Amino acid sequence: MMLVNYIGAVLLLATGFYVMMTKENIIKIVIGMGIIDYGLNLIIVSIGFNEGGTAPIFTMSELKPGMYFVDPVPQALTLTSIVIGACVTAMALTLCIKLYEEYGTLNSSHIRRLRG
Amino acid sequence: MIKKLIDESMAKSPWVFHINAGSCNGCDIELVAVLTPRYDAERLGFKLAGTPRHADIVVVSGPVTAQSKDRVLRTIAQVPDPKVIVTLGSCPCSGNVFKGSYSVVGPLDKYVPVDVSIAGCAPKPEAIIDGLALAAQIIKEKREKQ
Amino acid sequence: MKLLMNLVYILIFPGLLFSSVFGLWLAGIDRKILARMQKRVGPPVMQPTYDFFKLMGKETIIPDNAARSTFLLAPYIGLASLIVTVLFIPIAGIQAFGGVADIVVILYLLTIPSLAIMFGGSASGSPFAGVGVSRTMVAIMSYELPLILIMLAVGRLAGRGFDMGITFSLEKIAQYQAANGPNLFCWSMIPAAVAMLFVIPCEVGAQPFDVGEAETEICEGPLVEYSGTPLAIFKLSHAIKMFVMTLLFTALFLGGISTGMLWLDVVIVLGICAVVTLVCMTLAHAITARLKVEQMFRLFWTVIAGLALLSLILVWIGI
Amino acid sequence: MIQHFPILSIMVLFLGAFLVVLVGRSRIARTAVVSAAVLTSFALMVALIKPVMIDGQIISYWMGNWAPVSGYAIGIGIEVDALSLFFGLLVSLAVMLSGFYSFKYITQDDSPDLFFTLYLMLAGGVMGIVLSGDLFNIFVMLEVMTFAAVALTAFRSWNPNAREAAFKYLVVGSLGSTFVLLGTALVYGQCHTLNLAQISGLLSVNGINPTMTFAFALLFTGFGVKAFMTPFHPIAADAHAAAPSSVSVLISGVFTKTGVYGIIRVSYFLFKSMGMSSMQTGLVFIGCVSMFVCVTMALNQHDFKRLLAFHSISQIGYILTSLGLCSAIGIAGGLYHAINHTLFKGLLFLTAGAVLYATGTTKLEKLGGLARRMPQTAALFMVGAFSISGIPPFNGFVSKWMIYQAAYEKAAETGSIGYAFVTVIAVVTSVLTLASFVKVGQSVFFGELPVELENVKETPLSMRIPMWIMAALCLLTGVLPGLMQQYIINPAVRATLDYKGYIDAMMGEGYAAAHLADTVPLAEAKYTFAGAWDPAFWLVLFVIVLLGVTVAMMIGKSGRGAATAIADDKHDTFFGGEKNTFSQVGGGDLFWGFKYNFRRYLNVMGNAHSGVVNDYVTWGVIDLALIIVYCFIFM
Repeated sequence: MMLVNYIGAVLLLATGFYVMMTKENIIKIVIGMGIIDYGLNLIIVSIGFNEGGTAPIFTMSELKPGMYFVDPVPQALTLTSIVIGACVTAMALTLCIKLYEEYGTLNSSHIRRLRG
Repeated sequence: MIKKLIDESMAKSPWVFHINAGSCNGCDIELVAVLTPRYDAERLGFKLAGTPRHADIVVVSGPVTAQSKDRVLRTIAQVPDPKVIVTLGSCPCSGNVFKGSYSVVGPLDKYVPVDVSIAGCAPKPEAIIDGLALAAQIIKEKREKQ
Repeated sequence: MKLLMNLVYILIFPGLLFSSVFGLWLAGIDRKILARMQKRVGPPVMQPTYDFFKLMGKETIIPDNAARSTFLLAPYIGLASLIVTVLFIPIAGIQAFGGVADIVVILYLLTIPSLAIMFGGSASGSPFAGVGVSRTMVAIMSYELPLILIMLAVGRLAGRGFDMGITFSLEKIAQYQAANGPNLFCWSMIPAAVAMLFVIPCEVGAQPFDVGEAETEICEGPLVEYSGTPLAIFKLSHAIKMFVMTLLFTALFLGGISTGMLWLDVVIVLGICAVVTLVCMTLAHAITARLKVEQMFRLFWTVIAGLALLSLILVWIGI
Repeated sequence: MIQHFPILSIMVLFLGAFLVVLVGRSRIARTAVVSAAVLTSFALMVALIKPVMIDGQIISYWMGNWAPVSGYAIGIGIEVDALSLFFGLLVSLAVMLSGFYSFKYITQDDSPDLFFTLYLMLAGGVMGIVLSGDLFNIFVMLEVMTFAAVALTAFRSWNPNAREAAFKYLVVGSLGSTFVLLGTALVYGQCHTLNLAQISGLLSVNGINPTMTFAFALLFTGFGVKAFMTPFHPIAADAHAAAPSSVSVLISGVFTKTGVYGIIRVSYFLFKSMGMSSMQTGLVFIGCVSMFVCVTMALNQHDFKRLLAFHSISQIGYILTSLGLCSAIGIAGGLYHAINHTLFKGLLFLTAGAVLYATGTTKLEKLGGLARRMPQTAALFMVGAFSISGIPPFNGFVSKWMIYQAAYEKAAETGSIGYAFVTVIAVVTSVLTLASFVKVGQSVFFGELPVELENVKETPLSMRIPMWIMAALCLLTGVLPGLMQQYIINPAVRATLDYKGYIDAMMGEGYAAAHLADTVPLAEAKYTFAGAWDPAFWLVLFVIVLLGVTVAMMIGKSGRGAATAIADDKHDTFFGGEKNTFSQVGGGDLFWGFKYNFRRYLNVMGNAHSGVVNDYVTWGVIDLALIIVYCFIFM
């Protein structure tokens, strides 16, 4: 069950890296960055998941050894990571628009004034 | 004491900067010959300097041509005091066979005071050494007068 | 008393006065013997001294597009750092400021005179000086690689004699040589010594490695606009540099010679300095022409660095 | 009371960031808010020197008072030991000086209020990283910092390169953040905690399994991206050159230090992998490659700030190398170099900013002779250049010398000649560094003044004061290495090598003893110098000799040959007799003899820095793959 999640996450990561390495359209590069984020989020959520666990809503005094629930921390991490991912995408797209205005192209092999 | 040392050294270490003001190269070759093992002017401390800033003696050869006049004068001006100006060969002191040519504006002493003139076309190396030794004495006198 | 002693060290022996006099004398015999090799009479041995005093009496011209303070200050800084270097190198067991000497310190102190020439020349605003600065810097890049390899090899050889395994201290190197005989008589040190003989003229800026101050090509490079006292100091620095470099050679490879009499030891060290000058500067000057700058760089990073590296490897495997 | 200082010094920066948006329209309010924020932050850090550095106290603080329950950390911890404080001091000092510089400098741009918001966000993010005791918190702060840095890189809308640089920076930077997050997730999966102290304890109990090796490689590479270690250096060069200079100071002096800090924490503290000789070799190798590649790239540059950017990474290479040596003197040298790098590189970037402010360009070909118009800036540049090239008595010399000695001692200790070559590479890099600063000096500050720059004026006083402070610190840290070591460096070195106190302070007394019982210490936190070096003594000696020489020379002068500079034929530059025409030798024309011999290498490297963002990502991924493979083979 969880294996599928991990395999999926690794596939997503690999796809993301592949897109970032090979696609010349900078919008596609941003999409690649997004895909990597999704893969990461999937991994983190899967790490915290316990099959059959209950929702982790307790006060300190109700906690007893042997209780079986889903780890809440990775979910919090995922939320943070999603927010950050959204910010990255927004910022990258802003820069893409500005780059398009300036260079008139979205092709990364033409946006290379800074080299050598 | 240091002043005396400096004054004494003035005559012993004259560095020469050579300017070709349209010469036929005859005198230039003779000047170089002076530094060869046979005549060896270095035993008197002579040395060819690479730039007028280091020089004490400016040796000018050739009738001063219209093209070269400004350059010669500017280079002479750039030599730090005390300095001695020596003309090498007949051209810079009289114009020699080029006198009256449309392109010759010499002789040199129309523009700057010349201290030593070594005549001859071209002068013998012995004469050049003699002239330079004289120039070295003059530079010492100039320093003492200063 | 100690203060007085230190002042004597700084100003008289082996500091300012002694190194100036001996450096000028070294430059004088260099010129004299060069002349004799070319069958000339040659200038008197005092000639560099005359040159120095003559330049002191000349006018100092500052070009109007020079950066004044750098232009005037550079020569003094270069000379001062050379004198400080002399104080750190042991001469026949006399080390003015022992314990402070360290080959890395000396390596860096030795670049300061060249830096002074470069920044001074660069501040003069002349394009000839610009080319000269570029070439002087390439010369520094060239010799620095072999020099550090040589120093590491010597440091390893001497350090193995003590329990640290390595040493960077010239004092320790001198002690090691006093105990075990000069390093030059150790097989593994011979390539390094040969490499050092090439490094010396390059550091000093003598033929065939005088690319930076080639007077026939670029009008003495960085020195082109200097005249009067600053030029005199540069000429003096040049002479002292010959002394410092040969002294460094002596300290690294021929130290620890002891006859029991201090004055004799000093004379022997100075004699060695003169011989080293003869071999690596006068002889080289007489028989070679100036190398092109890229040839020089290639020579130093291949052949000479190779020699020094050979020495380091030999020391490392313990021969 | 004192345990609130770290969190306050972070929060005051963030608070300032939000306040600036509200009141930043007015210049006075803006200046007041920003000064207050950076000064408070710095003061709080300085106040911690006594308890942490000298008394050896370790400050731990649980956010919202969520103390550990039955040996498990649940809250977010802030923890300050000597190492964290060391970096915190560095950060707050650079932020303060560069902030003061910005007040005037940024008036050339529009919307300075937004600039300071981002500036304080960047500063707060960096402070958050170095003071945090929580792995995920570090990641969040890393992102805050990266975004602020990217936005600041793109801030100069009139700079045509700014947006391109920012985009590349964002792409490659987020790659690094991805690595860190993935590593964090894997560590969490193994240890079920995010607290650094507890992870360190649990990892040494559980041992390193393949997942953890993988996580180590990811975290290492992720922090390596933040330190711009070699395959990631092109983006650093782009970003530094495009960002405003005061931001370049932060990116090079502060931002990269978080990467160094992260690498120290990961490899010394969390995974304790530095004890393995293979890991040492790996880090030293990376450091040497960074050092050499970047310095040769710098020699080829035509832009002042881009050149400085490459040097910045070259100096990071020194720091990584010396950290990789894993001996006490090596770490001491590395940390010392970290301070020095912040100071001299900050100074150099600020002088570059001053040149840009005064002339409007940083292209080496268009500048020249500025020393006559901006004498103070030229003097400051020379201090920075001498410091970075390690000319005594400035600070670069002390740290470089410690690094040489550390590398060579390591060679003697391990009997491997390879470490001797590390010393050689370090020395050669130092010379090449000197060369490229001679090039900058010749092309920007000396030589001839172009006609267009005749009317250039010296920068305003408010910009010069921070530069003079940095220059003074460059000299002070160079002249007083003894004091620096005693109060700043040695506590940090001890904290790096002996982390048990850190774990105990966080997790309660006895936790470290229980978990780290059988851990061998990495190295002994003691070191001696092979030689002796007393810069203050040397300086005094130098001054005496200089005075002596000057006096001796003055005697002979006796009033004649007065030094004069007038514009006439006599005082014109010698030009073979011709009238002086403008002919500046500089920029790319210098060091032909070197470039000719290295032409193939330089061509290859020039083409490799292709400027295509895909290439840089590919390099990054390949580098990650190599590090993973290396870790799996040798760890």
